[in-house]
Amino acid sequence: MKLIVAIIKPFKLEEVKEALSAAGIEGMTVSEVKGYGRQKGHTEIYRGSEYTVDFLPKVKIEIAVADDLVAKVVDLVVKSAKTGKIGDGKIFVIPLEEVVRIRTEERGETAI
Amino acid sequence: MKLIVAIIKPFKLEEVKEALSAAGIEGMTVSEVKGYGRQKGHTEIYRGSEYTVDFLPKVKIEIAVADDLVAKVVDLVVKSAKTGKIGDGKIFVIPLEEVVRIRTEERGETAI
Amino acid sequence: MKLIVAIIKPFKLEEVKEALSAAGIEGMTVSEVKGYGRQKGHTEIYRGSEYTVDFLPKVKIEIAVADDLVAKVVDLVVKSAKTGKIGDGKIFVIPLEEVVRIRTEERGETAI
Amino acid sequence: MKTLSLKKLLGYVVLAALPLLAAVPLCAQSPAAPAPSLNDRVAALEAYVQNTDPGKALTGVAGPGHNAWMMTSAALVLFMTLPGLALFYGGLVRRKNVLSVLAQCLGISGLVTILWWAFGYSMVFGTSAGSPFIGGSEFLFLHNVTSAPNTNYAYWVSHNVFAMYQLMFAIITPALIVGAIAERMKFTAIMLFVTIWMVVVYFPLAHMVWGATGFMNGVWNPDAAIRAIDFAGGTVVHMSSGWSALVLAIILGPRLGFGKEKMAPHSMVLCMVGTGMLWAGWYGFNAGSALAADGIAANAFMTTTLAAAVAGFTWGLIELTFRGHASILGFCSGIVAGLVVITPAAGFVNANGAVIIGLIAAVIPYLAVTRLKAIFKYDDALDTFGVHAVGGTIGALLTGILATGEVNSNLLNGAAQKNGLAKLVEHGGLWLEQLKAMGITITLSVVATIVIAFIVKALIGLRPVAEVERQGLDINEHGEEGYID
Amino acid sequence: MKTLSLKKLLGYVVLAALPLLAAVPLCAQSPAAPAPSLNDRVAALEAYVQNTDPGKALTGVAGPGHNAWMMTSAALVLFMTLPGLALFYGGLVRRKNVLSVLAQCLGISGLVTILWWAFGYSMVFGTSAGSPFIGGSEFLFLHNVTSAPNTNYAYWVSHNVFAMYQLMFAIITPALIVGAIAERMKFTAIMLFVTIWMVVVYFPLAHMVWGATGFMNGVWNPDAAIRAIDFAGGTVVHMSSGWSALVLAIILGPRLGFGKEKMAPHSMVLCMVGTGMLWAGWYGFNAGSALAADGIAANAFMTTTLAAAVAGFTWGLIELTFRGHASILGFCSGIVAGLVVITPAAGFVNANGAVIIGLIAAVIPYLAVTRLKAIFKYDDALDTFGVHAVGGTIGALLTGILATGEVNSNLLNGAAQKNGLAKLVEHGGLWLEQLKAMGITITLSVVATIVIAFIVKALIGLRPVAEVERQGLDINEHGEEGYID
Amino acid sequence: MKTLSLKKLLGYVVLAALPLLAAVPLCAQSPAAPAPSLNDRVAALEAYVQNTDPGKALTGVAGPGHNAWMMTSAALVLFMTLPGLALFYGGLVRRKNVLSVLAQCLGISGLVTILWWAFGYSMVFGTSAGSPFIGGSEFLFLHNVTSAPNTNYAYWVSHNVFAMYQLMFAIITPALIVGAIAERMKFTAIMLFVTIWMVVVYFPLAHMVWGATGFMNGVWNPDAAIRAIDFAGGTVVHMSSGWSALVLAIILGPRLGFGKEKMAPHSMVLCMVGTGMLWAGWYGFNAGSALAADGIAANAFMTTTLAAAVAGFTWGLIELTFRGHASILGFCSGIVAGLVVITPAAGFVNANGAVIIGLIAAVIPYLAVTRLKAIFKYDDALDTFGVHAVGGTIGALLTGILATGEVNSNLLNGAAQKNGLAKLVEHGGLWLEQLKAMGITITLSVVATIVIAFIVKALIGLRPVAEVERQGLDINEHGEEGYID
Ligand SMILES: Nc1ncnc2c1ncn2[C@@H]1O[C@H](COP(=O)(O)OP(=O)(O)O)[C@@H](O)[C@H]1O
Ligand SMILES: Nc1ncnc2c1ncn2[C@@H]1O[C@H](COP(=O)(O)OP(=O)(O)O)[C@@H](O)[C@H]1O
Ligand SMILES: Nc1ncnc2c1ncn2[C@@H]1O[C@H](COP(=O)(O)OP(=O)(O)O)[C@@H](O)[C@H]1O
Repeated sequence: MKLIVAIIKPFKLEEVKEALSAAGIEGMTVSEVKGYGRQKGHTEIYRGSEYTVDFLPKVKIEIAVADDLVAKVVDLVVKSAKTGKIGDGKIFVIPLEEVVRIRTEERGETAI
Repeated sequence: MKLIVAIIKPFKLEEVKEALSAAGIEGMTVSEVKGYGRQKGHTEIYRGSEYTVDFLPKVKIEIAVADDLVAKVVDLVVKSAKTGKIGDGKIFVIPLEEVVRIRTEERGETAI
Repeated sequence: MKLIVAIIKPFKLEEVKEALSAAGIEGMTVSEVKGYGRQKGHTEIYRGSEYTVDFLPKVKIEIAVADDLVAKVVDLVVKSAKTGKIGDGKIFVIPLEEVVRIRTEERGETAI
Repeated sequence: MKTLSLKKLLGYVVLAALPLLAAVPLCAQSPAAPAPSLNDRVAALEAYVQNTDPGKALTGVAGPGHNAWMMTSAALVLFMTLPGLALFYGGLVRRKNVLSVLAQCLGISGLVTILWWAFGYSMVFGTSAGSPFIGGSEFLFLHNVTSAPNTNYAYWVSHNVFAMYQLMFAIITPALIVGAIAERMKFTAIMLFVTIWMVVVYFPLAHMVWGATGFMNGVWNPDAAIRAIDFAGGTVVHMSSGWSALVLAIILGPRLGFGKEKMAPHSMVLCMVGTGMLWAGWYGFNAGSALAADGIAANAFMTTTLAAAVAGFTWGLIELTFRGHASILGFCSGIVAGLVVITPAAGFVNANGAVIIGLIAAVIPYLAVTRLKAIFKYDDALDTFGVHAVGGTIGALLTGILATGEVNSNLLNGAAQKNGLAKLVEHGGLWLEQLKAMGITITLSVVATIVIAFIVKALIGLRPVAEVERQGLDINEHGEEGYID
Repeated sequence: MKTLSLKKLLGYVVLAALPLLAAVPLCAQSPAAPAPSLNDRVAALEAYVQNTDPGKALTGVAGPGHNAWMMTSAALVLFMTLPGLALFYGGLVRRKNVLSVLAQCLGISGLVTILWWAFGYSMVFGTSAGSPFIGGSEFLFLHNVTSAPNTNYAYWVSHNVFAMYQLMFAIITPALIVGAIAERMKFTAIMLFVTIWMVVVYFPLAHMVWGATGFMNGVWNPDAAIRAIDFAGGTVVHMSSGWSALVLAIILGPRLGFGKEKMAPHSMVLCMVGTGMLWAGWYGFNAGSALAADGIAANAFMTTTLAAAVAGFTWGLIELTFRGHASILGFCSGIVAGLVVITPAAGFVNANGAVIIGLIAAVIPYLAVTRLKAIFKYDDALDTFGVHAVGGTIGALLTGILATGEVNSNLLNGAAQKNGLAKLVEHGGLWLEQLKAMGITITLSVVATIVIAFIVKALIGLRPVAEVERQGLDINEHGEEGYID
Repeated sequence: MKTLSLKKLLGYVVLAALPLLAAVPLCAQSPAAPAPSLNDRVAALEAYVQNTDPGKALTGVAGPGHNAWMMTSAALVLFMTLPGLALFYGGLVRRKNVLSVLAQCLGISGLVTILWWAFGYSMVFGTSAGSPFIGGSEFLFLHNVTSAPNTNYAYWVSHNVFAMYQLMFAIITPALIVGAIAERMKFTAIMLFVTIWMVVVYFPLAHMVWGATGFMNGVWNPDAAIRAIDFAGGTVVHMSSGWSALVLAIILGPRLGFGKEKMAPHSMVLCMVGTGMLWAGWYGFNAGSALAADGIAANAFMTTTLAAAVAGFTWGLIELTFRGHASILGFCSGIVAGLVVITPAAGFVNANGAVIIGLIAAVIPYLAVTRLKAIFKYDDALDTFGVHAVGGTIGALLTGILATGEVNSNLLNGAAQKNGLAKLVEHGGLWLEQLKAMGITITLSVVATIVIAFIVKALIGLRPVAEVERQGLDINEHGEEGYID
């Protein structure tokens, strides 16, 4: 199993979610993060003082999937999250040794 | 070493924390996340427009542990986080190649 | 490739960011977390009732790097995040099997 | 007894309802009186300045200065509830329940206004029943409530303004109860409880204390059985709500996780904003209770300021001394406590009396919310009992001790002469009358609340299911979230 | 016609500007009139109390009670916009756009004040043009606007206070439009739109309805062509802004992602705070529109309270019945709707009229914002049309049906006698005049808005680029974030 | 000199304290004067309307209209601090320090009230010392401060209302200082600093400017050595606090990480809410300073509105032009700056004067907070110096240039005649007197602040330890968090 971690633009969340559930991916965990990268931020000036905001709001999606689904999910995320503009984000694939569903104590792929 | 990532119901945090520290697990990192899964969300209606909130508030707990503790910690989390109702959440176990304690620069299990 | 996850004190973020970009690390993802560990929290008293706040605000930094950069990045983070006082935080190194840049669909190290 | 005369009244209501719903003639300004002498006309003008009986001229006309102040005061008292109290309480609950508190304040303000319009005002300030316990039916549906003054209560204030001003008191009183039962009672149950409570507790009590024929209206009723005084509502507003709140909180039981989980206020900022609004609004509450922009209002303005400030600062000092730091909640609690305790006394005590009241208002409620609650372990969520019941009770008593005719001649003349209040004020003993009034207030509030609570419980139940309470009342009871990031 | 006389006026302005910028003599208190008889002097004092013509004495002097109330009212109406309306709207937008709403309210208040000072006030309340559609030039740059009353409008209120009071109405009206076009219009475009809109729509309309020589000022203009009545601005304020808002929203098109993405209010707490401020402030708006602290103000105070409370509670009840829970937004929407609908009627209807208005004010706007919008799919972001246009329109009509001379003798005497309004009030038919006034208001608002919108679009464009709208207007248009954790 | 007479006074206090704590006789309404003629009685009534000396009748009675306005004004000025200023400043600090700002405002309001009650009011408005620098001892513990007017200051306002109104000024002045030293000073140190500062700086200065025997009270003191004018507190309130704030900020040193870390406001929404409250409240501050609801108040109401709106809009325009976007903070800063600069002038200048002041109030403070601060690198955290000191200083000077007897006859008659102010107003030269007053104000503020700051530093230290400042003052100094998710 793998944990697919995607960093995307906030307003793309709905699209990605729909793409995934359309493909039968019924679970994911989402959090708000700030991203630093090539995409330039903006400047805020409060009276005298000026601040460049180089941490931009992004959304992080974590999806645990069975190995055979990895390619498909990565693909779906790329397609639905892409705008082609800088700052679209990244996808990370991390090995997952075990998954447990707390409610049922099921383990492994059935727990996903 | 492993990184144990648990997604649980917010109001279960205290219980899980106590269960763990009771068992001598002295460290963890917690964050607020939104979960999408089998558990149904609720609907919010603002004047004309209706929104189904399918991302539910969850708490994510990350715990780095030595290999021999994994089973025990997973067990403790399951016991203390379980309500038996849908939406109890998941536990993910991820391989951890290195841990460093910034303050002392210790590495490996002693750093946990 | 590895995913380096660092938990640091919030006011150290700027320093760490600068140290990293100075060293040519151009990307990272940051989130606010609460940390539980050796560092003692404070007590809040609201009229009659007393609460000990043992979850302290921390910042989590995630940095995907090529294998050969791991040592250097860990080192930079330790140096720039360290105060020597309890609660400085931890660094976790996690294996990363794949990285995709959504915008270009590049994969692997070039996507970082 | 009360409930009896109530039943009778409800009779009238039903009968009166339909015909009265037809538009009722009001009169904006009554014509000038038949050719009074120049001397009478000047005397009437002087009466306006001095807030006394116009006599032969300018009858049926409101006086601009007094009307202006009473409209301002009424707006200020509404502002105390919306958004003042709503924010003060809303900030003290957990994030997941903030909207439920706002909804309760909003719902109550609408509900009580409708009751007030239909029969509440008449039950309190009418006199046709000639009863010390209940008003009358002459003002049902605000019939006869025009812009001409009702000289039973104020020589120079429009009757309709007076009625709206008093409405604002009727709104905030049940809203105060919300503090004790926050985060765990069903919205519909609260609405039903308040409806019955207003009819059984507030309306009769307000008539007894402020009605022209009121049972314990020492200042204005020459035939008052109990010669008690309550300037702006220590008994009617704070004791009644506070004691009822305690009882209801106990019947409800504590919040899930009470004592175990962290239940810290989700926004001390909102709480402080609410406090500021309450303080400013309280000038309408206390100085407005003079029902004129006269010297009594002026004195009440001063005493209100002093008591609030002294109590707030003292509470902070106590915390600083015994806990090492003064908290926002401490300052805010002290300010509100000071305002509560000065309420019954505002127009009857002088500056130094107010400072003394301020000191006591910090010490005793402080002990009530920190020690008392800890000992008895009831879940008075936002300390309505500790601040309002305890504060109102102290205030009623202190008023009996510190009241002086020198700041308010009404304590020595007119009705006070006839019913003997004057003597009590001059030669002591007023505190005893106050005790009687307090006893009646507590008894009525406690007994009635127990009965009503069980009626509501039987009819629709008091608490939401555990899962709803866990997730928060906002999304489940109101279908909204307080904040969306 | 309007635009023509406007051009002429703009002529004056340019000519008048420079010389006038030099300090203009004002007169704080005019000297007492030449030795009037004792009887005249007493009559003048009585006139102060009754808010009638001072006659031979005390001319050119403001009356303390009335001045006090009007200053309070003016402050209250400003408070409605800053921060009241700003919070009400600001809470309803998404977090990324909260500041843009505040900026629009702040910008409008400054802009409109400058227009008002330069020529707006003169265009509305001047009479030198002797036109039913436009005021005059005598008050350009507030020249001649002193502390002495302008008896065309108020016997006992300082002219400069009257001018500032009316300014607050001129500020909130365009600010209401912001609600419909929230989250998607450029700041500069809004400023330009409002500038033209004030000159073309508001100033002429306000003169027609409230100007001493106004085209449809039934109560005060003996020669009014249309004998319509509008106590506090149903047509001038709510219909004009509401209908213009709808048109502008349609021309702008919906927000990106409208109907697809979640666009829930980011803070119902702010929205509720704003509602409380609006309600309290509205007393200045409605009771203040009596331009005195008299019986008419008193009646307006009562009707405003009843309508707001009844509408708020009813809206909540409708939701509870048909959706299972009463929401904060429901209560707040109802309260605002009640206040909007009572606005044109406040000083003309009695208590029961107000209750009826409150009921209707909940039902119809509720349908407008839930059904109507769903059917026609226009993006009236914060329901300015559904609440203000629909509410103002119902209000204007209901005023024609429920107005009664018993609460306001001005409907039967003076100008109302001459122009025949009195007859209409007594024997019915007023509603027809109201319909005419409504027709003119809607036509002017709709037509003018279309033209102005396209002018602005041609000149500087209406909408920001998609990326800006996506990221939010706050950081891109104002360089700030609403909240920083 | 000042400190000397202060020591003497502190002497009185100690002596006076105990006996005085016993309830002090107040008099709500003095009996009508011995049978005055009908003519006298009418004259007295006219005096009420015109806010002049009642003469032979109605003496010792407050006038409803004036009392109503002054109670409203006092409530408004309190509202400026709680919650107005607290929110304005609270929104501008970082999230971790928001409560510390609120606590400072709350603590100051309590502390200053107690000082005011004990001896502050007497030090400022007493006359028994017959000194131009200090008041007297006749009002210690508000002894003799009854509901009868103190005709030294206002013919028709209750003395106790006047005392409370002035208290609100005494509260907000030190609260303004908080802005410059935000996020880095110990709560106890601030309390100690303020206590001494009030006694050494504010009380003497306020007496000099507003006391009946004041050194530079040009309008009311026939023997004023300096014929300066300050309508609502340009010198007393804004210059004194602003200059002291700068000095204290420099002595404290900058916040940890100043210039390096991001220190952006954590909530521009709170800041804007505070601004709206400040604007509305400022009407009590400025129009209230007429101490009557008369024509001078009316004029001040107008000038306050114009200056605030013009300055806010201009500041926004400057940003739009030179930075590409108008920010919320820009609009808010401009509005506050406009209100500050018009403060000393409000009752002395006309509409056009106010517009000119509004323009200058935007330009110069804008440069002060953007350029000046950047050049000298002092950490005036929330720009108390840039806005209040700079603004108050410009205002005092502009008042000397733009004041005109046409809007305020007090500049030409009475005391102004005797001490020669009238001549200065008519033939110029007033600005020179203003310069003198400004010099004294700045000198006193700067010198005293240096001394007091070092005393406090020596006694208890000024700053918290670095770790506390890093984590934020809220959890460490007040044991609470501003917001809990
Ligand atoms: N090396 C990295 N490690 C972790 N997150 C990264 C890394 N590089 C980029 N990111 C995340 O991806 C987001 C987009 O990256 P950016 O370089 O701005 O655009 P792009 O991915 O289109 O080149 C960043 O805001 C950040 O959140
Ligand atoms: N495949 C997944 N990847 C990541 N997180 C998941 C996944 N499936 C579920 N979750 C997380 O677990 C939470 C609970 O899952 P859910 O299906 O609702 O209930 P249950 O775990 O009881 O079946 C979800 O809210 C989500 O946060
Ligand atoms: N076992 C762990 N797993 C995950 N996070 C941890 C663990 N132990 C500590 N942390 C994180 O590191 C932070 C610092 O740890 P702490 O023990 O307080 O200080 P130190 O790292 O200096 O010993 C904690 O607040 C927590 O966020």
